[in-house]
Amino acid sequence: MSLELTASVGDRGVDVALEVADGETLAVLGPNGAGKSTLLDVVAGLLRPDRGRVVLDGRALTDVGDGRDVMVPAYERSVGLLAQDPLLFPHLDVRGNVTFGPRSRRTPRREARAVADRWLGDLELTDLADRRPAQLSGGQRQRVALARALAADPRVLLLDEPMAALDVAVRPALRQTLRHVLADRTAVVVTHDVLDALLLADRVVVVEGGVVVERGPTTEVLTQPRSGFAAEIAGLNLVSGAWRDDALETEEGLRIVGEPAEAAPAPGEAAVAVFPPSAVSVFLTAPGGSPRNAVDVTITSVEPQAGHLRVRGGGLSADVTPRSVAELGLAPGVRAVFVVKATEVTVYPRS
Amino acid sequence: MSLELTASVGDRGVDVALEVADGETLAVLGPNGAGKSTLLDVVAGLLRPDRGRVVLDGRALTDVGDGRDVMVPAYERSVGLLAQDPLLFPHLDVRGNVTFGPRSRRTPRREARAVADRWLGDLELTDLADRRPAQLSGGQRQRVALARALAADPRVLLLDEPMAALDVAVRPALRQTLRHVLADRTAVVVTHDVLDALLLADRVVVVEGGVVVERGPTTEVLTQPRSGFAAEIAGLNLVSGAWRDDALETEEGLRIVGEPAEAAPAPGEAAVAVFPPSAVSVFLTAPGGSPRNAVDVTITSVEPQAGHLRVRGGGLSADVTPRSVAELGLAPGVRAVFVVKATEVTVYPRS
Amino acid sequence: SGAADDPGDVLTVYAASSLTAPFTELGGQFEAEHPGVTVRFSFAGSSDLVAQLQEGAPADVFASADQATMDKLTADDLAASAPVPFATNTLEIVVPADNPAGIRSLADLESTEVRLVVCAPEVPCGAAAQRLAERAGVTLTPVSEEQKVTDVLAKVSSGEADAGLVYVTDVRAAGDAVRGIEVPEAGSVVNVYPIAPVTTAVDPSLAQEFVDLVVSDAGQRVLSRAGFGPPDATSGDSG
Amino acid sequence: MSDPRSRLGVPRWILLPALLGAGFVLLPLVAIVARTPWGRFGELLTSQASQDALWLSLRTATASTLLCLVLGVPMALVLARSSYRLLGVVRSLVLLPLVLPPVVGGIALLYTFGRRGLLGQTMEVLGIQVAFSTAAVVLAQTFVALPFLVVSLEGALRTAGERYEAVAATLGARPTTVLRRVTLPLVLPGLVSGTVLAFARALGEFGATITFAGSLQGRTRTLPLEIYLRRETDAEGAVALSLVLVVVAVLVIGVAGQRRSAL
Amino acid sequence: MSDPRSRLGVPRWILLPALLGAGFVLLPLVAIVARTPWGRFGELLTSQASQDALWLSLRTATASTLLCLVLGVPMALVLARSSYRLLGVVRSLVLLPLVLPPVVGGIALLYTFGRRGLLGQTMEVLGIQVAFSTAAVVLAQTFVALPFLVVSLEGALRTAGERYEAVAATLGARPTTVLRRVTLPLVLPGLVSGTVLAFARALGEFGATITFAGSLQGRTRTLPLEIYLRRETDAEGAVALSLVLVVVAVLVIGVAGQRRSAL
Ligand SMILES: Nc1ncnc2c1ncn2[C@@H]1O[C@H](COP(=O)(O)OP(=O)(O)OP(=O)(O)O)[C@@H](O)[C@H]1O
Ligand SMILES: Nc1ncnc2c1ncn2[C@@H]1O[C@H](COP(=O)(O)OP(=O)(O)OP(=O)(O)O)[C@@H](O)[C@H]1O
Ligand SMILES: [Mg+2]
Ligand SMILES: [Mg+2]
Repeated sequence: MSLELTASVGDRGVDVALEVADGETLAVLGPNGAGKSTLLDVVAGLLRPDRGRVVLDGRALTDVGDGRDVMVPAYERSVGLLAQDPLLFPHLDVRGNVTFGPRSRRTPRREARAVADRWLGDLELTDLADRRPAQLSGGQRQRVALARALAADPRVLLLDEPMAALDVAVRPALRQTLRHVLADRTAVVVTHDVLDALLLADRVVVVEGGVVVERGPTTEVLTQPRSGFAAEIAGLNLVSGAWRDDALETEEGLRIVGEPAEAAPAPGEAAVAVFPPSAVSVFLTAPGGSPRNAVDVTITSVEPQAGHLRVRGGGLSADVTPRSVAELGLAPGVRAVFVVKATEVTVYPRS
Repeated sequence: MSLELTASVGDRGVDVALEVADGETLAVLGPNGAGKSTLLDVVAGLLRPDRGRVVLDGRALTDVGDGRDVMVPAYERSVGLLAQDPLLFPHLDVRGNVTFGPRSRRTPRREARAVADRWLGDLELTDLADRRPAQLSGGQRQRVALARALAADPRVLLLDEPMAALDVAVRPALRQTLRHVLADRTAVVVTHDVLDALLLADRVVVVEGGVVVERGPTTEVLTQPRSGFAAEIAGLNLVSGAWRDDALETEEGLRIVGEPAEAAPAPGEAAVAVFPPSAVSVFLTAPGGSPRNAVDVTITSVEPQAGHLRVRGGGLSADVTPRSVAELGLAPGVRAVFVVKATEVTVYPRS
Repeated sequence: SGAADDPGDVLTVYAASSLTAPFTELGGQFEAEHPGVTVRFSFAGSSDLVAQLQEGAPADVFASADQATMDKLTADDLAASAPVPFATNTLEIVVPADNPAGIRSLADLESTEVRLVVCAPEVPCGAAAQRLAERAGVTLTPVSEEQKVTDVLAKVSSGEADAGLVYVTDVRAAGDAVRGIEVPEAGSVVNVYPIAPVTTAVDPSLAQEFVDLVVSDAGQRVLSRAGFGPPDATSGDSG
Repeated sequence: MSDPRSRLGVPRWILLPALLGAGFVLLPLVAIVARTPWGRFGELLTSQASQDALWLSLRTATASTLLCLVLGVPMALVLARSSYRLLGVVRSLVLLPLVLPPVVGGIALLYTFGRRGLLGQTMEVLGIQVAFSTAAVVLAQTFVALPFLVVSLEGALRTAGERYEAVAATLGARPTTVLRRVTLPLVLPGLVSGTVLAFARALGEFGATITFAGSLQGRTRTLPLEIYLRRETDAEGAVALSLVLVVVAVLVIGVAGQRRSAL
Repeated sequence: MSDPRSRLGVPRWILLPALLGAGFVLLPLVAIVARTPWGRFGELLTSQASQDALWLSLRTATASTLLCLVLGVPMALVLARSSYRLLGVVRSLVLLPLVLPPVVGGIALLYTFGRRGLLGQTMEVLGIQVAFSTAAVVLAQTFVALPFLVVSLEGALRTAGERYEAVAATLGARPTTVLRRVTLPLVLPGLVSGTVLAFARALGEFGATITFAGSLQGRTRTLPLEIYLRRETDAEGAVALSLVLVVVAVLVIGVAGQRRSAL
């Protein structure tokens, strides 16, 4: 399922174009009111753009403007939408809500129930299966809405801030579940959280003021953000490699020690080590001491950032104070050691 | 306005007791379904507990169970509630929603409008004043709900995840606004974000499974969490002092260099420097290099944590790998240097 | 109500609805003869009217479509003087203008092919129809037993029914949509209309004057034009 | 710009019964219009009797609709928002005028407010005589129309729920303010529906009126009574006159519909 | 355990008009009950004529309520969920039977389905004869009751909004499924209200029935017709008989109310 979208919605000041390859997950980042939800509504068929096309695997689902007038109804698109507002059906209990999707696609009752119960289990909702939505907490409600959207098993999945109301304790587990769900599914995930983008998405677009201001592979956008919003939330160091002997080993043989985010990757599995530039200390010679990672680099640039300077070298960034730059004489061409503590580095498996 | 609450709600498995001193802000942390919203509903008078009391400045607003039956209606409590679901009045435009509170308290029309416009301005909603709620994005809606709750100017303010739907870019500004609002108001803030707790609250309670599992001053709970949930989200280093010469100076003369979170504190203003234990490197002797903060400490304890060891000394914690501990021979009594980069330290004013 | 209306100038007449046309005309005459007096009518089914009078309706004169209803008034001592018969009415066959079933006599109504509607035996015109059928020795199998003459007329004039049994005056009032067929036996079944002033009359003498007008020659002329027979045409068993 | 939100619409097959229903209601109207003696329409309309009746009908139907609102909105609120056991019974009883044949309703009113009625004597002492006055017409119309307002408003209130009312209370709004500024605006479509029903029912009311109020021109003879009376002498004219009633109704409902879809 | 959510309740002053309204509706009922000749009640109830009429009334009112549901629910949906300009006009027209005096409605039906009516000839050719049959009673009742269902359901549909329907569509539910599993359950209170109104109106229907269907015992003479007829000879008996109608209504509305508050 490859997805292609161009849409302009005049009264919301939205005019976007993007595409998602087959099996790819696209993260959409952007400030409030940027047009993220609008974009999903257009894809889901809930909103008719003034002009625009939604093409799924070559089939035009929406094609309006300039005399064209194709609008495949939402229920025929097989595009699932988890909206920002859970909107659970108030007259059905939790299980009834989750069974709704499969039942609507004529899945036999018993089978639909099995599907629902599996999702309820995965999202730790089994105990709540007989409750009415009015008897749930905010976070529980959001998880039920997610279960409902997933149980419908759409060909394209649109998730609008799937974890906004969730507590920090359940997020890692849920992220894990979503990784599995999204693994080989065409999907668009709206999020305010870089970590979600990093872990769930192959590519990222950043929407600001209704237009796409930045797009590209997740790692690229997050390491070298060009738009204001992305810069504000991203700018991470990412080192890709394989997991060997309890460390990440790059193709060049560099080893980065860090803490696996969730389950440790299997030996040899592709993984990525993530740490913020602020976690990187710069020395002229290796200092010893507790930090486990020391990378020899030649400095390539020193750029001012809000409140500090960003020093780049060897594909990595370090944020340091101007005073340090002065004291150490950091400048392009200078050889230095970037030091990062292992506890500052998170390692994620990359499927 | 001092607030006292004890409540048990049987069918939600909630049984809590807490108090908030006059002018104090209390943060409530806890996982989904813990009972946080339930607690606020009881205080606001929307929920009648099976047994419990809500006492505001000595006056019982709720007092039920064991034959007692006091239930002051919600509208007479002067307790404002920003619920998890914005629930903006769909038939009123944004300004109408925000004016609702003042108008209900018989504020003259012109004055109510002025109040509303001020809040709309503070929350950057002025451009949206004439929109209907259905024409707003999720984040905009939440901001309007906040403006509406604040404009009502209640004596006690209850905020249920006031920033859940907000993008990371507007959060700092909003946090700033809330700091002013909550400065000398009795308030309870439910949040999933430690930073909110740290910046907005004087004290914290952690609720898990319907009961209070931990309570205390914010800094204490966040630096030395005892409950599982608090440990998961907190465990920060906090250094209190005053802002002098672009650094935080403690009473003992220790200077910590860091980046002010928002506006820099005024010279001499009380402030707190915050950094996670993972950002602290341990050396046996000061290493030189870019990191600007080096604190001489005598190690007091080394405790295992998930995936690493937490080394404490001089009131600070450092998370390091077991291998580093072994290599450096870190043990209680050993003298060491805790090193933290200035860019890892955030400094917040403490009012 | 009451005082504000300057009641001396208003005469309120409660009359059976079949009297609408002639009484409205008589009212005009009465007003002409009594300058300053306004005659107001309340037309409804006789039994409705009597029920209202019993509950204190402010009427001066009551004209009923049958004796039995008038008896209820006298039984409650609401009639100021003995009721006077002032008109009679007899039955006629009514058919649509084009008479699709080709009805010519009562006997033709016996055919089950003919869709006949009559009044229900409980109401005066129905009771009369029943007696008429008995007198003529025919058995009627109506498709509907209506509550009011107007309902019978509506069915016939719309062509829904092939024939009906109603009063002469009703056929006259219905105009061109229907045709009346006289029934020779009708003379033996006559309905008498009585009139009486009501005890609650504001101005009993004015009420009596209206009754007098109705029974006067002038009044009789108006009634006769509407198809009513003279009160003394009583024969047979209608008393 | 028109609303770009795409209409989800309704299942297409539903148009069939909907059109059938519309046809079932509209055809008889067409049939009436087709048979109306338009030549006499003007004369009918301008006759003193018709004008008196029309004017009286409009006045009384408006008055009784207002009375229905004053009494019915509170009743619907109490029924929808309180939770006493007894309310079930009260609800059933209050709705009884719905099924009572209107004439029996009129009799019941006579038994209550008439001279020999439950309250009649008391009222007579006070010098109030309701029956057979224009006030009686209003009472009769209110009696039959009230349950329509109550039932449909109660349905709307239950559908709307109470969540916004709770929010309003936490903002310091007293129940009266909540009612005026939240509850009623939220159920406006239902309130308009209910008011239209009540007005229509009052405007078309016949049986209870003729029984309780009588039929005096200019005083208690409303348009339906006039139509009924005219039918005795002039069936076609009666039908034509009823078209006047229909036109009035179209205007009222049309205007109400406008207001409602403007929301 | 009882629902611990505290009732916000309604403004207290609202109880005054609510009680006044309830009193206004209930007093006449009390008055009727007080005057009922209870001694004769049994005899009245068991007479063949009454039983025929009651049974016929129940059958026809049920049938026409079903017909109202079949035609009216689609009509309400189309009116509430579509946005064509023309709908405003259609809405007004469809609601006209509300104000048409029932007798005129009956005449309109005669003009349409009668032998010489618009459709009459066609139907006669097809061998269908409606007039004077029980079917005619059902048609007459449906004609007058249908708008009640449509209006109150449309109000409820507008109050409920379309958000849940959009969610259902993104879950793959076709419009028919959405209708059955989302829309109708959500407006159930309004649907129940509308059905109660329609049933009540059908049960009490008199004018259109007698005009269109006539009045023959066991075939077209429903309870209201029987009551009117009996009134000619036995006013007290008629009132007593109308209490039977009231009891039937109490049962129906009571049961419906139970169902509704069980939600
Ligand atoms: N129905 C509507 N009519 C007109 N404008 C609307 C409507 N809904 C949203 N908007 C506006 O369109 C813009 C985009 O809204 P959208 O909901 O897509 O934002 P978003 O990116 O999802 O923001 P958030 O992160 O706050 O959810 C906003 O400025 C919003 O105010
Ligand atoms: N109306 C209700 N009836 C019964 N149980 C309820 C009701 N509302 C909530 N609950 C249950 O009570 C518990 C506490 O709910 P509450 O809403 O207070 O949680 P919370 O701490 O606010 O969670 P969250 O962070 O997800 O908003 C939950 O287990 C929830 O399922
Ligand atoms: Mg959004
Ligand atoms: Mg909550």
